[in-house]
Amino acid sequence: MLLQEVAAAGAHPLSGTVATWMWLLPLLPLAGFVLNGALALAATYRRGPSDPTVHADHTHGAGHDTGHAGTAHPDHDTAHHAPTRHRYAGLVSIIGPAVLFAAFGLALSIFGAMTRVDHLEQPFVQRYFTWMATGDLRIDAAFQLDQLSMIMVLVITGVGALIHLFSIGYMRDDPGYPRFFAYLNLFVFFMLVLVLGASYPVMFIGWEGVGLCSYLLIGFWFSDTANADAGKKAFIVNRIGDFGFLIAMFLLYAHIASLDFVGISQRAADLAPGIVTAICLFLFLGCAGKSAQIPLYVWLPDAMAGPTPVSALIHAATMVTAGVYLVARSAVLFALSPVASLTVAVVGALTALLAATIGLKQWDIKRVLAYSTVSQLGYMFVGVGVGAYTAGIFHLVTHAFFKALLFLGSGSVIFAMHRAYHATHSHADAQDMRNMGGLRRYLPWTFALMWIATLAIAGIPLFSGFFSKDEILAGVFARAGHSTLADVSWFGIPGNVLLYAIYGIGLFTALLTAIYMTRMMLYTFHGPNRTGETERSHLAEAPWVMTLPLVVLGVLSAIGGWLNIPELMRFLGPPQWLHHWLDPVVGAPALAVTGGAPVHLTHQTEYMLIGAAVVIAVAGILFAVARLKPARLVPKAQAVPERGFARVLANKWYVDELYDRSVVRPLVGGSRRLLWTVTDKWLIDGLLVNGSARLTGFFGRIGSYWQTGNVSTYAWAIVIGVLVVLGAFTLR
Amino acid sequence: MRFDLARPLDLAIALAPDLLLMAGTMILLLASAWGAESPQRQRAVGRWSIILCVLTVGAVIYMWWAGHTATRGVIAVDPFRWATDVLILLGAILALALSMDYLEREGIDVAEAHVLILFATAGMMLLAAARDLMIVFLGIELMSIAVYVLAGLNRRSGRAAEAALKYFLLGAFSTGFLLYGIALVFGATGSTNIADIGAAVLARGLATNPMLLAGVGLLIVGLSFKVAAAPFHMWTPDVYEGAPTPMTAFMAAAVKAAAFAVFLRIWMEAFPYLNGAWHKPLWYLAVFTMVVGNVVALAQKNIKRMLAYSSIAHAGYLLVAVVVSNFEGASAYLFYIFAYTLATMGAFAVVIALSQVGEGGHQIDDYAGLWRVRPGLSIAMAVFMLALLGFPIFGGAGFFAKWYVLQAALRPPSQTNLAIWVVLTSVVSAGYYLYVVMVMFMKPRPAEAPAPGRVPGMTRFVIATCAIILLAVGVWPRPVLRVARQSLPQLVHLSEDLPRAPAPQR
Amino acid sequence: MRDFLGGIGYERWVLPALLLIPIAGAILIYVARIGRGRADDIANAGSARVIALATLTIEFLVSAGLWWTFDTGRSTWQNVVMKAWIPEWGANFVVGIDGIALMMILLTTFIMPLSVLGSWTSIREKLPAYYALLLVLTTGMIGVFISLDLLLFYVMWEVMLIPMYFIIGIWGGERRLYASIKFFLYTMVGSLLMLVAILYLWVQTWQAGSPTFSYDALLRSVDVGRTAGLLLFGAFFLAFAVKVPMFPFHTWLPDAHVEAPTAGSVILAGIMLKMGTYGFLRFAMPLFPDVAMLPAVRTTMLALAVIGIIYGALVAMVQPDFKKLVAYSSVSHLGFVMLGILALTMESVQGALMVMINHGISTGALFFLIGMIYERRHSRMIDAYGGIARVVPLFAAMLTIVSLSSIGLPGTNGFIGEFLVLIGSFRTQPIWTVIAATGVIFAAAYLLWAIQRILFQPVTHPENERLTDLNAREVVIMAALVIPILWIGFYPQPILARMERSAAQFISDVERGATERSGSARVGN
Amino acid sequence: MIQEALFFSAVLFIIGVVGVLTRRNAIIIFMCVELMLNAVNLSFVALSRLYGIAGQVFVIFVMTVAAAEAAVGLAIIISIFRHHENVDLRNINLLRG
Repeated sequence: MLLQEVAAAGAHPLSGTVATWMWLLPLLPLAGFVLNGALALAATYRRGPSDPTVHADHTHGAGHDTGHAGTAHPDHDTAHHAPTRHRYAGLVSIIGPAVLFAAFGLALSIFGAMTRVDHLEQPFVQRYFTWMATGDLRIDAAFQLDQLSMIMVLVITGVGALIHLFSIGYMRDDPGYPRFFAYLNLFVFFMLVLVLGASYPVMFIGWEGVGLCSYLLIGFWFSDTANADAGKKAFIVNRIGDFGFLIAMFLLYAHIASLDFVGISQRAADLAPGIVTAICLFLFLGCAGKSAQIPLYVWLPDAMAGPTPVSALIHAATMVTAGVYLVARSAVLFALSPVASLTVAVVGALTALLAATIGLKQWDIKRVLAYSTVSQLGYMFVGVGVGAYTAGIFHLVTHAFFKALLFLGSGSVIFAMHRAYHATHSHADAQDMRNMGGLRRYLPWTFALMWIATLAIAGIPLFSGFFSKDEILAGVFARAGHSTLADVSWFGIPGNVLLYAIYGIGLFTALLTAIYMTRMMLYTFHGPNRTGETERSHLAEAPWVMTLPLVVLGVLSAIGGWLNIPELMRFLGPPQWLHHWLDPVVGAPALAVTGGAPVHLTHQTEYMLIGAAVVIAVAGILFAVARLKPARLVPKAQAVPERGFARVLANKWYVDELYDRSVVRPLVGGSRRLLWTVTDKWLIDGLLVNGSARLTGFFGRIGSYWQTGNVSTYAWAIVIGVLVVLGAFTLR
Repeated sequence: MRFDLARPLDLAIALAPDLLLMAGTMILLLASAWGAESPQRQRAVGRWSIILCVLTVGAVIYMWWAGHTATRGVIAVDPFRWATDVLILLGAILALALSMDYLEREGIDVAEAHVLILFATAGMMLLAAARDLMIVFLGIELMSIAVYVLAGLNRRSGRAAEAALKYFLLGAFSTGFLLYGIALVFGATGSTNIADIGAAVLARGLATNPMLLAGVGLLIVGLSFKVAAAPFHMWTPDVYEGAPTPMTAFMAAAVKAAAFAVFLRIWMEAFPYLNGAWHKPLWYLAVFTMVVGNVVALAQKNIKRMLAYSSIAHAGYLLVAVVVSNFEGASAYLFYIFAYTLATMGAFAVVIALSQVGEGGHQIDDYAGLWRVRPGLSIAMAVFMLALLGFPIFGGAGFFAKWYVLQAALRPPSQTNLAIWVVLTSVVSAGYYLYVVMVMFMKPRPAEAPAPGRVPGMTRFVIATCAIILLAVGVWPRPVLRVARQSLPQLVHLSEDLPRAPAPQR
Repeated sequence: MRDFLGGIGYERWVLPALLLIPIAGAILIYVARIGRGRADDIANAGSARVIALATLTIEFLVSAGLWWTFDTGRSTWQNVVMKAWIPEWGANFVVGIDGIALMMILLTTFIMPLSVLGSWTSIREKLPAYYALLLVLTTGMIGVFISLDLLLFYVMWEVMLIPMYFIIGIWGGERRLYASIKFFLYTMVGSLLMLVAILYLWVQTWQAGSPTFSYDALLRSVDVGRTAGLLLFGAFFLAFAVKVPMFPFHTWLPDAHVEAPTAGSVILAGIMLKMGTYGFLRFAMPLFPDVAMLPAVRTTMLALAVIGIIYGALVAMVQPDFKKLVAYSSVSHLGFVMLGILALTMESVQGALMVMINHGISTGALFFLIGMIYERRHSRMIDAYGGIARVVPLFAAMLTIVSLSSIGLPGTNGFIGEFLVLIGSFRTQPIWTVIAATGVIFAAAYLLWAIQRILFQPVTHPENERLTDLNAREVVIMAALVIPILWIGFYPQPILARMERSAAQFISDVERGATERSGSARVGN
Repeated sequence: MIQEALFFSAVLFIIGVVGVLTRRNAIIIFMCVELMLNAVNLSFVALSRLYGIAGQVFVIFVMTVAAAEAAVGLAIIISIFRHHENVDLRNINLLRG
């Protein structure tokens, strides 16, 4: 049954080509996980005694994998201690990245095959076996390859391979080295299953799988309570999102009895508007959980407790963008419900704004980048929310490049800082910008490449960020004038007013982005060095294995924009390549949103929009350069705590504390006091169960008390008995 | 063949097994009184008594097999009687076996104990055969007087004497009521023969005659005392605790069997047509007995008192069979008594095996951790406890016994609420039955607790046979069930000649 | 394989054999003990363990044959064996299986040998009695699943009680006396009421001419009118609700679990809790469909099930004792099963059956793991541990995998069951399903918080440094449980195919019965 | 005539019962029980005028049984006396609870 189905899909143009090997894409990282995992366990597992109870008290079980470096820094990733490399480090550092590069190579060849086929209308679906089939539910384990999933596969395997390369250097002396690569490979496997899944349940496997891997990787150094807590928080918040995803699936199944994308796109039209909106809103709840949007974004900043490559791969490039991919994949549904799309756009915009404001006042370099990621994700959701799916995906791709670069850059900075502090045994925070400053003299490569990324993210022309962010803003502006979204009203606010407001917020956030990115660059690389006299000599550029991926990413974030050059700038190269590439997948729904005809802006308005964006970007950078005086900064130890509005921002608008007091504490306290103690112990157990036992016991004691032992009592009992019996006769 | 009870020869043949037993008992009485008291004599008399009982059982089974019937007369000749006789003799044999060992261990070289047991058994067989209130009175008195003495057998212990006194005084007192009941019934119907009474009640429509109802009421009181039903039960715990344990076992098993046989026979033959007038009091009596028996048993710390209350509770369950008072009730009674006798006898046998000389060691907590020292005994005790609780398979026939009573109760006219009472009180009974099992199996054996002595031969035999039969019937109840279903009291069919009761002269 | 088994008349003798093999094993244990003197601790009563393991492995192999010979096409009972037991009352020894019973038997015979292996070193005194009780318990449990005669079912239902009562009572923890008597009385109250209900039904057949206890005859003939039906259904409901355990009747479970030895908790959670839901599937609802389908009755049961899910999860979150936490999580999981059964759609009933199987495996594995660390550290308190992932990595890996299966992560067996239950129930009971789905979040919360406090976080207690990792025996147990966790998660189709027809039969019985009996408009969603 | 006899025997019976309830001495109680029995004998004799000889036969039975009972009863009371020096029922309550 397995193989005939694969062969049957003969009709598709891609069926003969290398695309038929697409199941190998996820299988390679899975193999990597199994191998690395085996190596990790083989190194640390020592078989216990046959009779553990007798053996319990007097043997010494010393596991190798001490899980954490010697110096007990609470929440910073101090990568290494005495440079003892893990026994299998060499083998693992070959398997890990090799598996990824192989997958990337396969992806490229499949991409090549896809481009050779001229117009690919139908997605290439391979069914392997029936996963679940009961009643009229039938879910197959099937993969679907189309233009959208191809782009995602390329990003995942490409950026993933680079990050694996980077991790070889970054995690070199960590005792959990094979375990790290095992989890990283497992993550890539689940991410590929997510993007290649042909139906929502198969996608859900990937969806929760990546949640699991982010849990394992955030809490990688689990001997610190903070890291373990961050991991748990991430998983549970993701799980809340998954709850939404599940409900959406149930709604879909209840109303159109099919869960695979092909089936849904055919039958989506006959769904009632209310149902479609409900489905889309629940789907978006899932996205909010996974891609850290309001209100479920709180886990991403804490996720920085994981090693930096993890932050780069999972919490910047791939996993967090799964939400955007989900909305793009369900474009058919979102196009049918303008209200839901508007909600996505509004939440995206608000998240972007909120995260940007918090980003202004963060001192930990990774937290700045984390909030910047949340903010950029907000942008992508604005893009896919308003129906500009291509723009959203485009920003996703470019963001993957420059955000990965920024994170890896900050990784090499932290690596250098930690090496310096380690040399002088100081316990200063290797991630706090106040301890850095003037690093451009010591880390020239990282300095230059991070400036490229900063310019890209700020939206300076010709860099990738400019093209993708501008496309989103232009998309919003265009749809404000003429689209189904504009006509509908969202909680009383008419659509077009809302869209213009979103455009305004988008611009202002772009300004904030430019400011806090420049602020980060200034405090880290410019001005006097604050690391400390003795440590300064130890600051040096990271080894080439870490800097090479930076260079590649630098190039990509510079020329990333080339992917989808706007009409206006035809002179730069083939215009709208990504737009035409994604047209078969998201073209129809995009048109549906803009009322049948593709929206187009007059040249004047386009120039005006581009002009505004450029002005904003440049103004932001100049404002930061003018206002911020890196020279006046002092190392973290002597830093004075902020006051007023700055403190509110530094404490993340106290959102974590709000959640804790309003949800977590009442839930835990309530269930301990109210549910367990009161209902379980007193009410059911105490009152009913033991109560009835004590009652019968009490009556028993009364009975035995009346058994006085003297004959006359007994005689009286008999006489009373006689009277009762005779009495019973008379009154019948 | 059909006995015409008017002719003395036929009557004698009809009473053959009873006469055989009584004759044998007389001989044994002389034998035991002849020589000096000694343990060997006591054991010899004991052995002979058992042989006599076995012979009687043989005679009963022969009469049963022959399928004799009889005309209306003083005694009944029907399978119900033979079945009850077998049960009573089973109880007697087990009691004799237990008492042989017990008397030897306690140093009471009273051979007459066995003779008294035989006398009591004779009385009970008479009761089982009784079809005339006069014979009922005779049987009860013969049985009771023998058992009064048995209760006080151990001259050295004050408690035994007290038990005997209480049993005697209250026994005589209740016999007074029973007798007065018989007199009133005689007064109302003009005859003491159960069948005639029944016919008279029907013929002359005496259902609402106050004198008859008062008589029936007093009859219920008299029999309830013997059966230890609730308001009249207060003597049971004291007498059971005071009396020597084998005698207690005999009282709990055989006495109850005989008393209920009479209860059933009277109510099925004499008073079926009182359109349920007696139904209500018996119903309340049954429920009150079950509740008092089970609930007070929870508070008991002495194993013999606990088993006493447990026997009261079982009297309650049997009363349910009486309340139902149809053929199902009779067969349910037979099966129930069979299982109950085995379980109670077995339980008391274990109590004997575990108690020290001089009636010591009867506190349930003395059995703590017994399983670790005496696994065989504790498993047997667990089986008996679960049988009394009515647990399937592990409790063996006990389950089917209670099941049969429940089934009889639920038959139309169904007494569903009575069935619910049986079930709820059974749950309460789990409280004390399982306490014994828990103490034995789950509590640690205290270091200083004395290891119980070797279990004498006969007691070990009694425990083993009771447990094995119980478990066997529990898995394969068909043979006993078939016997119970077929041996029904042969009721006088109204087609027979009507009584010649003389019209009352003014 | 199928024709080989057919050749040796496998259908005729397999079910009685499954009942008798454990009994033979128990007898063999005591026969081997004759003349071996009094002391029966590990040193010289080791043979009892070996005999028990051998017997139960044979039992598993014999029952494994059922997997192939089971004909998914037929909806009637298979492997039926009938012998007269008490003809006077119309009670016969009738045994047979359908899809549901098949899977339950396989679960039982699969878990029992593992539980013997699990208590290899933890049970140190009175070994012959312990293993004999385990074997008798197996007979009782399998008897419940295969009996098609109500009297036989009731007898087996009660027989199952005594061995577990002794196992908890003798080899249990400190408060074992209280826990065992509570467990016994709780179940006994329910089952005795069921006894009266069965008898009432029996009397109906007696009046209608031929008294019988046979399940099929009762299925067709039971028509007792509304009020009597309500009372009878109430009796059955109480008996099974105590066993499930549904919300208000669950307080025996945490005590019984905490105090039972490892194997006891595994069997209690793995198999005995399924008796309750099996009872609903087999007896309570098909016999009284019109009562079960009454809107008021159905809503109350749904409410109790969903409360059970949320209540179980929330209270599990705050438990200091890891075993109690897993016990309350069982209440939550079984709530899902009840939701699945009551929703009466094909997917939800199949899902309920899957959750019954998966819960058996994953919770069984959890209890094994707790038993393993308890053997080493003699403490069940979560705070007594911390950071042991570094010291015992394989144990940590196993605990993580099993917890994920218990949370219901896709790719593990837990997800299959919960997903099918929720997607199936959504079609008929959307509101209840959404509330129940929040249970999925709490499940993640309480289990992850627990394993975090045990595995991760810094090592605070010095004793934890000296913990030893799993030995060969323990690895075998965990492997035997982790493989089905991944296998069912990856490819559940063969199991679903086998249960398909029985689930359909159950739904049609209940719905058809409800419409016929009540005569009113079509009852249902 | 019958009514008066029955009424008289009922009175006697009640006197016997009251005697048993109120008195303390074992022998006195036993005598009251005997009184009850004789009351019933009286009613039997009265009734035999109505239903013929059966009643009187019954009285003979009752008397013999009462005699046997008396013998045994007094023996028991003597054994109690040996243990307690008196037969006052108030302090015979070793067995209770």
